[in-house]
Amino acid sequence: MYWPIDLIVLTFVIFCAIAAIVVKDLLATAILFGAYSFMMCLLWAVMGAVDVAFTEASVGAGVSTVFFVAAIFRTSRRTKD
Amino acid sequence: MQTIISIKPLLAVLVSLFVIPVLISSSGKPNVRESWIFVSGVIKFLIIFSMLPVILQGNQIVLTLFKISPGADIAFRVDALGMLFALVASSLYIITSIYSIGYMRGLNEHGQTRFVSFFALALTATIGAAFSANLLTLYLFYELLSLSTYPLVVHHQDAKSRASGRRYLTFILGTSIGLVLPAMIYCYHATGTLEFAPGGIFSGQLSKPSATVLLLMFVFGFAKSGIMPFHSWLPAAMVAPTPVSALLHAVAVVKVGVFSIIRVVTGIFGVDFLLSFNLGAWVATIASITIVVSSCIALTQDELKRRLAYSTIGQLSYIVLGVALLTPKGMTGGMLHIAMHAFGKITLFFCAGAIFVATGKKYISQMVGIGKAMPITMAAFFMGSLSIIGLPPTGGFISKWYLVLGTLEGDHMILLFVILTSSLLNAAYFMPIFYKAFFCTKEEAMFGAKIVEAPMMCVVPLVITALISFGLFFLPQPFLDLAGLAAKGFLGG
Amino acid sequence: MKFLGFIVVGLAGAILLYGTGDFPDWGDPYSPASLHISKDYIEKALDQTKVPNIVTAVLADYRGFDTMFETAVIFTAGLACFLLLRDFREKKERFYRHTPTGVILHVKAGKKILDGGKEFEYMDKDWVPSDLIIKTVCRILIPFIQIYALYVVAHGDFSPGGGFQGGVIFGSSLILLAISYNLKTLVKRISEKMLGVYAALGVLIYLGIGVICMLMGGQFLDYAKLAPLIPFDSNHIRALGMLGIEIGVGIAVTAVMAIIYINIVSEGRHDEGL
Amino acid sequence: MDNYPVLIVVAPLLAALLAGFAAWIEERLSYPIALLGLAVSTFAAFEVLMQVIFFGPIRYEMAGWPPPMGIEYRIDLLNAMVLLIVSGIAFLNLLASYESVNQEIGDRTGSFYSIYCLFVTGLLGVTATGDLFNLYVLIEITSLTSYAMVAMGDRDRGALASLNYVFIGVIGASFYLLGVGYLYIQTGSLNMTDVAIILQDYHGSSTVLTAFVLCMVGVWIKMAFFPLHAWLPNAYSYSPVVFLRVVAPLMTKVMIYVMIRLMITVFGFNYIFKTLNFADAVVILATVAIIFGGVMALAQKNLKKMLAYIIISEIGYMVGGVWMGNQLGMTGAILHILNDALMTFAVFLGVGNIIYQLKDVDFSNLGGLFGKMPWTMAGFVLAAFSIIGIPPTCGFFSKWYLIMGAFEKGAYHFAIALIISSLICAVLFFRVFEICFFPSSSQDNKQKDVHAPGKIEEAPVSMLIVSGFVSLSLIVVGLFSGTIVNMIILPFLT
Amino acid sequence: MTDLLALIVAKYNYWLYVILMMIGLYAMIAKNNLIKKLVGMNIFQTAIILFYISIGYKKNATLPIIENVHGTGGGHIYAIDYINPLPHVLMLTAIVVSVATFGVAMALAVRVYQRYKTLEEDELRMRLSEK
Repeated sequence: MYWPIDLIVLTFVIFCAIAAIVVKDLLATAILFGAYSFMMCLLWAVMGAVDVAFTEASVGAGVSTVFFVAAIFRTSRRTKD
Repeated sequence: MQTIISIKPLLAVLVSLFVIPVLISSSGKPNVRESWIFVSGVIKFLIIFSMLPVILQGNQIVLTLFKISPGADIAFRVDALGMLFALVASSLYIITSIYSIGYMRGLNEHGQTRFVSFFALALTATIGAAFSANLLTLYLFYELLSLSTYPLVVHHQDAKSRASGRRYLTFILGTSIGLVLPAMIYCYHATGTLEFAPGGIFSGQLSKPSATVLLLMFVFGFAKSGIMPFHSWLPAAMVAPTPVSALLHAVAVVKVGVFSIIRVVTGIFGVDFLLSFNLGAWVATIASITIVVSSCIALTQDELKRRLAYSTIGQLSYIVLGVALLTPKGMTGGMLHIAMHAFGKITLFFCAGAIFVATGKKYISQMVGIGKAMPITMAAFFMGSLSIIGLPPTGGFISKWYLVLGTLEGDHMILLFVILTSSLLNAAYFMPIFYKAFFCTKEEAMFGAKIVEAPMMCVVPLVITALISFGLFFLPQPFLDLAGLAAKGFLGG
Repeated sequence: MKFLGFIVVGLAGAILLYGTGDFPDWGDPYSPASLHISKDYIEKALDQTKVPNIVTAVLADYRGFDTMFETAVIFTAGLACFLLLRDFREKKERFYRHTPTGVILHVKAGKKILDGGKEFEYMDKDWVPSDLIIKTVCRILIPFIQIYALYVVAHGDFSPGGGFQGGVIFGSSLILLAISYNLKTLVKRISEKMLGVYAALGVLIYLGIGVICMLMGGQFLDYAKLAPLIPFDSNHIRALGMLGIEIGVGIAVTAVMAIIYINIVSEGRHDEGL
Repeated sequence: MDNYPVLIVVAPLLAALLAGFAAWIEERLSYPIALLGLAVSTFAAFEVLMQVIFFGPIRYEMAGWPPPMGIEYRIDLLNAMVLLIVSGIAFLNLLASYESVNQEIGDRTGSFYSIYCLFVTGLLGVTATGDLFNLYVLIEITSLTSYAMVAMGDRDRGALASLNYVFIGVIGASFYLLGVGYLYIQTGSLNMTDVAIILQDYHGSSTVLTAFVLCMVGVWIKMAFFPLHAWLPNAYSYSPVVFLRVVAPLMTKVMIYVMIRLMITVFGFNYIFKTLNFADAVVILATVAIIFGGVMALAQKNLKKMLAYIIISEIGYMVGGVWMGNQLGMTGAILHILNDALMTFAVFLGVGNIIYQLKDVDFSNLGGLFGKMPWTMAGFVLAAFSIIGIPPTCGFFSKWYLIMGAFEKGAYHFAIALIISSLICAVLFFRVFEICFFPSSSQDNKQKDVHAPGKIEEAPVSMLIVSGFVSLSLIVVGLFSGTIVNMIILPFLT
Repeated sequence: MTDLLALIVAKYNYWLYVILMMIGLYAMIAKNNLIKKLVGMNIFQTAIILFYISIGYKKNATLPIIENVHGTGGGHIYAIDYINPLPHVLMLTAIVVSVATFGVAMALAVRVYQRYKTLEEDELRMRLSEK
């Protein structure tokens, strides 16, 4: 494994994580959270955990985000922080 | 001395427990219910009485039920002291059950089934405590007695009984959990046993300060004995119906407290141990203070039952005092006083109840001239108060005689003085009642010449107990022998 | 709260960082974690189970018991969402469209609800008219997604994937159907009852295989004991057992994903949603 | 039959699934299915306990793989006892619950029974397993089911209480998982006995220390040990009473079991009490927990909330007893697992019966209850005595051992806290009794004769029988606690 | 200096997981919005998964899927050539658990919103104290 890739992905992961919890719109949070999950999935794939990465891609970036959006659809996208 | 294994103690304890379901199921039929109580009381008494000869020969009856951990089982052991106490309690239970029929029906009280059921439970606990072989079993029945008495104390279910019930529980449960339980566990931890042994269970594990603390924890912890400053539950508990005050708060409950103190002093610490640290003096001092102070307070009480209650507090401390003397005569006198005081005091309570049933009066100031209206009751009252004061020809004289001998034997002049002073005080708070009842002018009299005795069921028991008090002066043998036997056992041969 | 948060987080972080001090280096092939049992797994799994994907072998066989409870967790989640959200009451107001004319009727609370008539179509409150492209694209895509999902389930022994991933993908295809058409379409195709039954059935397949192994005289989930039942390929019996449970997992996951989605998006009314 | 160990767990899981089926096909079948499943489980647990007592610990290898590679169930005296407690109480509770489920849950009883069985499965699995990660998965099953159940109760506040419970529960489980990760990185194994053997060489490692702290914090959160208890009162008081009756006695107790298991089997006493030295600090924390729980309970005006704080206090008993680090304290703690489970169950059975009739257990509602529900209250009183610690009920005897343990260690503060807690419990319960014994003030005005015998409005017979049975068992267990200690606890500890 | 660099290279993955975990935990504790808390919870869980995956990684090793099964390849399989599969297995389970929790939590959030019409904690507290 080429370590710069690892490092870049890691940076993205942390960036997405912070962004997801500071952004002031829940729908944006949902999308950033999806991105976070996808970055995480990449990271794991890089580390050779293909099964886990596959799962995270389908669950974290896929279904979870859908649940998230569905819940926001039924509640509200407003957030104070 | 032989040790006999027998199931009799268990039977004696369980009789009044097993009768409870029967009582509940016959709650609609008062006559059936009452006869069951009577029958169970008699059976109980007979079982206990049947063990008397064996005990008088100096033997012991034992029975182990459950092994909890080594040295602390649930077990029964009948010895002279336990026998003495059980005999008093069970015989008075029969008489009280007759009396309570008259009293409860006379006043048309509510919840009679509940009342008699918890009464039976309380007696189970009393006999259990009397026959306990170790501190754990004793504690078990002690707590059972506290709890089963609560519904009796708050029987009236009004604001006043609520307050009294609170005070009752605060003192009784608070001290038993807060003081006795840790002290008991500490004893077990230090020695690995809780069996009552004639010479105590300690052999050099305790220093003097810790032994003192432990002893005081026990003495104050068994607050049922009415030792000051944990005495104020007893006057409060007088809101209960009179049969409760009579049997439980003059005999069973309070005597279990005293009995427990005797057990701890003789069986856990041991006479020699206490003598070596001179700890008896502590207990004797506390008891003396209680005697004098409570007698003085009794003088100021106008409500008859409260005055009797303070009198009881003082008399209980006689027993503690007698045992704390740690001399043969003193201990005999103390233990004998369990029986003598019981018969005397129960008579007085019966009388107070009879007066209440017949006239509705509770206060002494309202009883001027009552002797003319209720001659039998007041005659019995006279007899009872003589016994409490300790004058012949009543049983009370004998126990007090032994107490006085005990103080002389131990050369405690101050204690002798205490006993004599308090006897005077006793006379001072009892005699005026009697005097006002009979010897008053026409203008003062609050009652007409018509005789208004309470129902038969009330009067007969109090006459019986008064006669027994009288008879014990001439025939104190069974109790005296038992007390002497017990004292001999505790003093090690 | 923020301050407290900082303290707690700082404390937790400090503990965790302290713990990393004695870690073996990252990627060290001789770290204890890589030597003890994982060595056995890598070296023996193919031999013992005939499954080349070691992850699947460990997941479904060596630690198959874990995976059974993992499936039970999924089942629990579905059940929980149903219990929490499902609302059997009728919705108060509804919208109907008269197909020939395009007129929209708003039926208010307590009014009679139109039903049956072919001209009237029940529609969502937030209905958006122009969805033709989306509908068509999704209609083409969904079957492929589903076939892919089946492939993932079936090929889990040899490549990344397995029952769970396949199930999620299959479930996603159902969700896609609901999003591209409307929720009604999905609910009509697969009724709530079927989803509930499938969810339980999936776990039951897993558990059932385990119990059958037990009845055949082995330990729970000991696939080798299934050999008498499947006489034709006793060499690969463990692999077949794994396939069986993967199918069970797939069914359960599919159903549960759909249940969760439907309940959340329609607040438990199963009528309209995204 | 050799498969009893796994049957304990599989039977309720199977019942959960079949009940889930039945919920869609014929809802009335769910109840008998669930009942049958739990009955089988209880029977199996009993058989296993007997086997363990007479023939020593049982190992059961899942899928036939030998331990470090496969998952094993390792059942010794301690978990055999806990298994029987869990399955027995769950079964009895279900037996008593038919009417209250119909009353409280209404139109989705089938799913309710299913999730109930899943919850029990989780608890049983946690208790039986010998694998660290398997434990995590099963903890999550119990947690997920409890989240759902808590939200089922109070329609208004249940969901919010449950959501807060989710946050805390996830943190707890994740800490535990992290701890397992730290253990794994150091040892490379997940099997408890295997890990324990390897760990002996790593006693000085900071990783192991962190793993231990993380595991303990995780388990403490799950058991609501002070100061990590904040989720419990709300979560418990808003959940439906049927669930409350099983979660309150079992959840915390099973977590105590997990703590004991981790301490004894995985990390080992030598590591915890010789290498590390914060046992004293934990005992002090337990002391604070006991007092805190009691004091907070005093401030409550609702029976459910009051009992919830008493549970927090009881957790302090057990944690303190375990961390005493001597045989007596440990005996007390283990005995208290049994006793506390039984007495909490008994007390909540009483509460359940009251709620069935009154819907609400605010103190203002309880007036005159002794007259209305004499049998329920009789059971309740016995349970309360046991919690206070009055002999011969079982609560007394475990307290006895705990205090002895405290004396032996010289932790007098803990002993004093236990005594004070007994006193506080006495105050708490006698306050309740007083309210129930005296006619309520509103009745005073309406009825002229307050002493007129009130109409008896008892709970259904099935509930009464179970409640009576459990309450009497408190005395029986108390009287035979010597036997239990000698047969189960002491052989386990030595 | 080289020591430090070596330490960083050897451990940075673990440190980053700690940072991620702290972000998640902080969001769970300090955020006001319930959904934000849920996101924090998920970040927290994925951080743990990252940690486990990091445990499993081996330098110069390949995926834990054995090649040449059908061919003649055979031969002995050396553990050092394959990445540790066990953490992957565990984390598959953990992901499943986390998505299940996430689903249930979302359902609960919807319920809370149905009842109180808000997801902000301070507003919820106000609603609760109003009653």
